[in-house]
Amino acid sequence: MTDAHCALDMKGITKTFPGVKALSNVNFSVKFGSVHAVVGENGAGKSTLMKVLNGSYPPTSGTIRVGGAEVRMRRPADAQALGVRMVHQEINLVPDLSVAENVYLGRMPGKWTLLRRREMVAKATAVLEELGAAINPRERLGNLSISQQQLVEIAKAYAADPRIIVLDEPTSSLSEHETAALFSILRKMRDDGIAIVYISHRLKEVLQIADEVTVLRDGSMIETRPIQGITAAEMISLMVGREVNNVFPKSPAAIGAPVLSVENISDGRHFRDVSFDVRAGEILGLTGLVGAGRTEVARAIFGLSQLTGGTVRLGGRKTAVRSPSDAVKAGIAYVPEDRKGDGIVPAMCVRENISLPILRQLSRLGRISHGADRALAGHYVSQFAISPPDGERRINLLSGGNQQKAVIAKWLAAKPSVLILDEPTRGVDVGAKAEIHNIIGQLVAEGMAVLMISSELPEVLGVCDRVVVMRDGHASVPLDRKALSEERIMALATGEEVA
Amino acid sequence: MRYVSLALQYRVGIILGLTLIVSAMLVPGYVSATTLSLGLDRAATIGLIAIGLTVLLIAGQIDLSAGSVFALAGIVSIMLQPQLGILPAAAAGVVVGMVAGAINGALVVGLKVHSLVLTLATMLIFRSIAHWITDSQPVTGTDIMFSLALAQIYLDVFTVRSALFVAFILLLHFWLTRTIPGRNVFAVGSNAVAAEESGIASGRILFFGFVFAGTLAGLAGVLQSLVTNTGSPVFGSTLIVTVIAAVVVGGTRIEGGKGSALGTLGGVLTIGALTVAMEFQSVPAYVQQVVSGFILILLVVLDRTVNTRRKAAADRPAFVQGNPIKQGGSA
Amino acid sequence: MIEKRNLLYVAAAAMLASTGLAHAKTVCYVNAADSHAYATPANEALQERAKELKIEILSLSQDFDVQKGTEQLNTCVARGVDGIILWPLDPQAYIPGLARAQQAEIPAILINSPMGEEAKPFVTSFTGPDVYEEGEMAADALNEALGGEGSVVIIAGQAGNGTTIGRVGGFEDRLKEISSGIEVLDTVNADFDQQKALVVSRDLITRFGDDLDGVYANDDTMARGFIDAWKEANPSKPTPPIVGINGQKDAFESIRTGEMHATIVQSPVEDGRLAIETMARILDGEEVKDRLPIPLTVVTKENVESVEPAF
Amino acid sequence: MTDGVAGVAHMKSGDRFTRGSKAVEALSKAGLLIAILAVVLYGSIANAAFFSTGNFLNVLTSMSIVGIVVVGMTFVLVVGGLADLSVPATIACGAILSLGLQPMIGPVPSFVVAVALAGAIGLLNGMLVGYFGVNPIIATLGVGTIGLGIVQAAVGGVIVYGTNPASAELVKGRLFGIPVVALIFAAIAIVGHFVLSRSFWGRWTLATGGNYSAAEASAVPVRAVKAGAFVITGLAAGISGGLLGLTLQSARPLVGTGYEFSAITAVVVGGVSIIGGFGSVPRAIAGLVFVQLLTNVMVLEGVRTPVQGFVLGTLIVCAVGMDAALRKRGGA
Repeated sequence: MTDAHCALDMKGITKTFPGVKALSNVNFSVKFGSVHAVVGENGAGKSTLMKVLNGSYPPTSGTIRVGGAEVRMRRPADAQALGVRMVHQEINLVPDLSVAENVYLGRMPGKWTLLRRREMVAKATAVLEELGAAINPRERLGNLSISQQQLVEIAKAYAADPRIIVLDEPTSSLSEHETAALFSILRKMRDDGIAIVYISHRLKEVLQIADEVTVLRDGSMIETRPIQGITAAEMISLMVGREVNNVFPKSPAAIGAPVLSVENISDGRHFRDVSFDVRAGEILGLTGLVGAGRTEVARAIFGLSQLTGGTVRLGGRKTAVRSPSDAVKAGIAYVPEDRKGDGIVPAMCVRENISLPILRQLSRLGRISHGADRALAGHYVSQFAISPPDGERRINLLSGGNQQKAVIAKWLAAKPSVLILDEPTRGVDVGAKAEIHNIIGQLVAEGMAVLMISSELPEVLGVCDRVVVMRDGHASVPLDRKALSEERIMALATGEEVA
Repeated sequence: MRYVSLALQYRVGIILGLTLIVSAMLVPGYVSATTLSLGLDRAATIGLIAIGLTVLLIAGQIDLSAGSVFALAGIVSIMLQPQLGILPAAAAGVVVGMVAGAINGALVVGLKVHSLVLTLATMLIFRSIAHWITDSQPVTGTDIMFSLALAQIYLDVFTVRSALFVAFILLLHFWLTRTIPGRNVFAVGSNAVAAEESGIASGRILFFGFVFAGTLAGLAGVLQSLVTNTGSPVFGSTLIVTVIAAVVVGGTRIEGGKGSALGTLGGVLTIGALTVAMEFQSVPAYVQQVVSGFILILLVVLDRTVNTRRKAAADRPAFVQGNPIKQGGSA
Repeated sequence: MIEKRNLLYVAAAAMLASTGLAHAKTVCYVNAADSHAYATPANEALQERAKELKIEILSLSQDFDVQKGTEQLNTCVARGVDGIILWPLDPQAYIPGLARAQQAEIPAILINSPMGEEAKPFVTSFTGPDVYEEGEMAADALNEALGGEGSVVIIAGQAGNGTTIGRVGGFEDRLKEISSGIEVLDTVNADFDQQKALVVSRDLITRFGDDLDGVYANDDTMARGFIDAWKEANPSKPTPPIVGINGQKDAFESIRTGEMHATIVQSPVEDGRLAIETMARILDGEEVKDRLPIPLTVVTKENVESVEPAF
Repeated sequence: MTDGVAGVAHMKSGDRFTRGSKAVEALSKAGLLIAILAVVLYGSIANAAFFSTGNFLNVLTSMSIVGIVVVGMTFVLVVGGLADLSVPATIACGAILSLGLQPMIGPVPSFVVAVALAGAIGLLNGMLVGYFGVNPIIATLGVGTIGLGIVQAAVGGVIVYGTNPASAELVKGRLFGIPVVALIFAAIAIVGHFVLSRSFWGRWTLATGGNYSAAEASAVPVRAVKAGAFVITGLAAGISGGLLGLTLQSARPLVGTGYEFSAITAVVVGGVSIIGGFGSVPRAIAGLVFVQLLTNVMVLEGVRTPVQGFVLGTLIVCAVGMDAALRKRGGA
């Protein structure tokens, strides 16, 4: 590998925080004109490594070479000057500026601080067109949908003529359809000679797009290999340091009577005439493209938004759920999609998070019973093997998977008869994913009805008994898993028939 | 429906227009060049401070200390007159405002603390200094004739102050909409992290935002002191509430990211027009308070309604606004 | 209820303004504040007398904000009134506004507080008590009570306020003038506020203890605050001689019981009346003197029964 | 993505990490106590009058009125409501009505009505902030202006005097040598502390301030909780105003001026986060005690009023600066 081909060469990178060694002696290099995937469990150091590369965290020790020359990056601006661009997993744009201004954020064209708006809009139009995104560059960014915003984020990185582009879970809010479009863009960029660093939990995507793959574990680099000749199973075992055989355990449970039935529900905006029922002991999958209205259905059932039509029945009785407290009383629980945003109260400890929905039951005359509070947390910490097993620890000090377990525990404490899980395993590492699937399996075995929203088709097919596919705010009838394949679901989700 | 949302968007203009029309009909002597020029002169003090505060609010910050800076800068510009002469002393006063703004900015950016608390503290500090250096007595300038000249009305409409205010507001409008730093202020106020990661030095922008706000508060204070030939430690003690109200009535969002110079102009003029109209009718001060408080709340609630409506539109799935991806294969 | 009354108020004012303009003269009254123990009765007296004199009053309240007042003078000029009565809160700041009024040939007089020498050419007269003189009278009263020596504290009004400056300045200058042996231990600001006076008095009593021979408060409200603090700290001990200003009812009560030594009656009613009467004479084309004082009376136990309280 | 760092933290040297932040937390808690002790020590050495029962009772009485507001304001800051700037209006409402209604309905009902109306102003704030999503600064500023205007209009802009000296004596009196006002303050502080730290409402308040959407998705009635903090402050300020009116036996519309800033100062110096989600009543009261003792020492030492303001302002800067620095260290 000569320097000329080597876009990025990081040697002996170590990054310590007070009391923590986040990266130790990592070597990592990427060639121009290739896609290099980085995989690893949560907390393996991927994000830290990318922040070093992005200039957000100056490394404690080690050298970085970009295009052969040794560089020092202390701020994101330094990295950008070197042609390193980052596409974040969370959308990190300015909602109050226009699309064009976002695409050129931090480097708007102009002279003497005077903005050349027309030039900027023209250039942004060209870039967006090249990416195949039909977005008006004059539109206020905040008015776009999430997936459109994700495309603007990618356009922003692309418009900067980067030499190296880093994508952190770029497909997390894209549907399979849009993911495919993104991949064709990435291939084009690669062919233009750009070095692409691709971070993802979705190993299938990695196999599809990457030329090389680097596995990180516990802050150290485990291995870099060409993509040919590596399998998903091998990657997983490198990531977790052990073999994981059954990723999607499906424990059979006796299926009983319908617990939750919705009939022709609409919210007047995102979905219309949606009907399905979830039976005791059953996992009903709800899938479809992002924006098809899945999360909105869940939020409306849980009372976070209002229904404009249709009926919701619980155990056969018609129920009006106007707020989350109504939902809790009715026996519905909801584990939201955005864990950090909607799931946890970061400044509170695990115990306080778990007891939040049922505080009133734990209270007498307004006073929280300390003993009951502790007992509840202790119970779930041990049942779900939340690590570290300490209910008094602040929840944001836990790993993503353990946070998610605590969020699920929070809802089980409310003893619901229906559990709605919205993307329960997104952003969770492989080991924790299996544990979460195990927990769900136990719950249905005990007779709970589970409605699970997921975009990951192998997961949907592996875990769910029946599947509802949504498209454009409409839902299909529940389909039996045995009659489904990934191709069939995609066909229903996109409305395109498979050849 | 479209008219409703259009009306909501230009609500400041509509309220201003309504105020003017109703006042013109009910208040005798309201429509005249004198009223206009004097009303404008009155609005200028609030307006100059509002210009600085508009930038700060857009950047997501607030400055409660402006009233104290107003007093302090005025005092310095008067106290230094015997040593420096009137104009250099005035310049020194503006510099004091600038320095005060720099102190605010450095502390907010350096300590990373909420500007509400920080400027509450510096409000106390600057006010204390004003009392300290004057021994709590008003100080008098050397030349009353200069004050009288400064208060003259030119071209039948403008005083030096109101001309400066109008000029600055137009400059601000241009700066906020047509320059790169101006747009970056919006970026920082709307999403500071994104701005920072895009290479915008948000700390520097905030710092200069405070310096700018301090300078303008200083300028307003110096002009006030020159016009009245007095520097007083009690000047401007209730000013900031009116200024915040004017800026917010003008549609600038207090959480940052949204606002405009012309909106602020509208807000300042609305409050000015309303005050003059009510004073012309000798409406008791407490009734005036109720009216201005009510308008403030009304406009902010309207603003929330507009935003909720917009947000609802943004929540719409991609397909409603047209398929975002033209090409690309399916599974 | 309240809303309704205000609506009526506005409507009435509008009607008066539109119909009455032709006959009646309009006088702009820039007062210190709408709601204040002294200012409110003064305002009311002025308004009432104006009605009798068939003068319409355009009443603007500064709310103790000098800057607001300087701007309100502009409103008066713009409104094209026939005369201006100004309650100055600062010795200087209003001069440009008054000059503007003079340019527009609107006569202006001052009520209650004086302004500096430079303001003289711009005002026709100054009616009302002399706050400086009040300070002097208070000094005399306290000097007499203490027999010419002892240590006192001054509980002053708002720092920087014209009344405070006059009342404190007059007091201190007079003590020097008569070469009294009274020593001023400290001057603290309590902003004409009873609660603030109560708090600072507690600290003063703790701090000076038995060294405290007398108290001069810039008004009776603050004197009340001191008395309350004293009673808290020394329930059995009699209060030291306290001199206040304004002549409020409860101050009279305190003088009767011996809690207070003296107050200086300054009648807000006379203050307000004199101002509008003077303005009426000016509007009729009469010459008036440039200084028209209202009587000030020192009230002690001797004459407390024979003098009417101010308010 | 702090996730990664935190994850590693617990895998490798998690204990050291938390111990670090615990030490920081302890320091930030103890810091205030040390500061209070330092002031007491300095005061005792510098001024003979300082360390006496009489003086401490003075300080206690003086801080009680604002202290009651501090208890309410703590809820507003913790719930993420920034600040309640309508306090001067609610205090005036409490003071004026509790005196003004006495001739009509007697002292006790007047007090109750006054506090209830102050609570209603708080409710209006709460509705605007909690249910309409109006920025608290603007909402409370606007409502405060309107409220004060109406209160002024109601009494025609004059001063209201008390007509029932017995009620004044009761409030100004002492029980077991402790001023009654201080006892009322202590009772309110204890109730406030209990509600915030031990009751479900308090936990809800902390959760709403810590992460609004997560609390909402956890079936916490976030809007009501947010509104509730303003109602609590309204009630507290109403009580405070009523007591103030009874002590002074007179009430002006501007009687409450400055109390909002004093209360915010105390809460912030006590280390309660202005961003919400963190804080307690004892902390806020420790901040209040510190500020009051410092002011007391300064007055006893004859420090001039402007200098006092300067010191107080500098103190706030130091307090928030230190809080921010400690928090950064703590990695939270």
